[in-house]
Amino acid sequence: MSAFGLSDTPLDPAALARELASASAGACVNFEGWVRNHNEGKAVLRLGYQAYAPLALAEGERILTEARERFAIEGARCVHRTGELAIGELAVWVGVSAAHRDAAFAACRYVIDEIKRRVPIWKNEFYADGASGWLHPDGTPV
Amino acid sequence: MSAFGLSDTPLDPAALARELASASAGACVNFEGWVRNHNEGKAVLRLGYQAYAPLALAEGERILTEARERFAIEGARCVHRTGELAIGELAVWVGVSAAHRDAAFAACRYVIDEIKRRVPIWKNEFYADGASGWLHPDGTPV
Amino acid sequence: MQYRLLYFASLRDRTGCAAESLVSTAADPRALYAQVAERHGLSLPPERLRVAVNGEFAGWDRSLRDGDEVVFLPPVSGG
Amino acid sequence: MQYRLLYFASLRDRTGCAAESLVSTAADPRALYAQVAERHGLSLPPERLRVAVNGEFAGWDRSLRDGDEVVFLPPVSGG
Repeated sequence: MSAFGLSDTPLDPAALARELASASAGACVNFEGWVRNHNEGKAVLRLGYQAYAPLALAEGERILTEARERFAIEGARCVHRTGELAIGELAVWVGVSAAHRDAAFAACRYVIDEIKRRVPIWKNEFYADGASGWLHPDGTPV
Repeated sequence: MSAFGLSDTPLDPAALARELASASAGACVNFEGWVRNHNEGKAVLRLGYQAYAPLALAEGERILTEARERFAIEGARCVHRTGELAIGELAVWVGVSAAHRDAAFAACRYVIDEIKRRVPIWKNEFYADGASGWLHPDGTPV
Repeated sequence: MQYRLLYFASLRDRTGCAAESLVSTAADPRALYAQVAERHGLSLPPERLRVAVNGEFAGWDRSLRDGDEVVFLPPVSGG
Repeated sequence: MQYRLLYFASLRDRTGCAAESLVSTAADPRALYAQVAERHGLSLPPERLRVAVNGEFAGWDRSLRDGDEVVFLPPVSGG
């Protein structure tokens, strides 16, 4: 099974977490990215995500492989939403299981940081004032 | 509602996470401590947790209050199991929501570290060789 | 004075009870633990324990009052 | 040579299309982007973009072959 996935339908964190279950793991750290109703001082109504799917899947898989190589973890998974999302919806889920919590926290943080930095997915924010904008991570429009 | 709880019945992470839902939060980090089938090289069959409940509840609540004071978070919750647990069962759940992930990761880590350090809860491991032992965090028996 | 003592984890195993009432002349937890350790053959030195009185952490020199609930807490291991 | 170009995010908005086929003499992504930027009036400089060829990241000097799928990637913003 692929460790990284894209989904154009809502994510089910409980089902995703169950796939990490392991008798030898003592720690599981999950990161959930939720659609926030504000950004940089502007009211946000909803989000849209586009992905260049073949490359996003390959790069996401590479990141999860790196996490398994760098940290003493057992399992690592990530799924990212595409399409239109409402406020409060789950946009990205990362889960890492490990024997000990140090590795689980470090690997989970590594995965979400690298996903945001490297995977070809773009966020379009729709604002309360009618404007919208594709966001660069540094806040500048692109 | 109390932010810290003890439970002698199985925890439901999905229900616990829903209580953190917030339109202004963009990040949620969860830590789950699972019963591991080994410790310090010994095969573990099951665990038992005892708690000094009144003080555990007070100290757990203090830790979650500290987390809200020290980090820019929105919500923080923790529930710890008591009683007998099987391998793979969820022993402790920590959830933190925040506008941004830095604070969510840092606060979640703070909470589980302080819970393990300060809250009067004791773990008894039952080993495959028939022995059992109350554990000190440094691995020495107590 | 009469104290209510609760035992947890290895102290509960060693004393064989979860709670007991004890009449004692000990005026602080330090003196009380010395008596209890001798009575039950406890081997954990006080340096490895914490003290709670009436549900809150307390110092070893805290003045005890009649009816206090005193707990000697082994090193914790939750999580 | 003929290339298949895909556009995402602000580049898709600006070009008005998700994909197009383009006949071009450009031999590498650098030359191809210069042509595409002029054709569609794109303002993002190449320094802010990455390149992918046939579904993998590639350099701006990569030699292109007939039929290659070329994508100019705006700064990503997932998560």
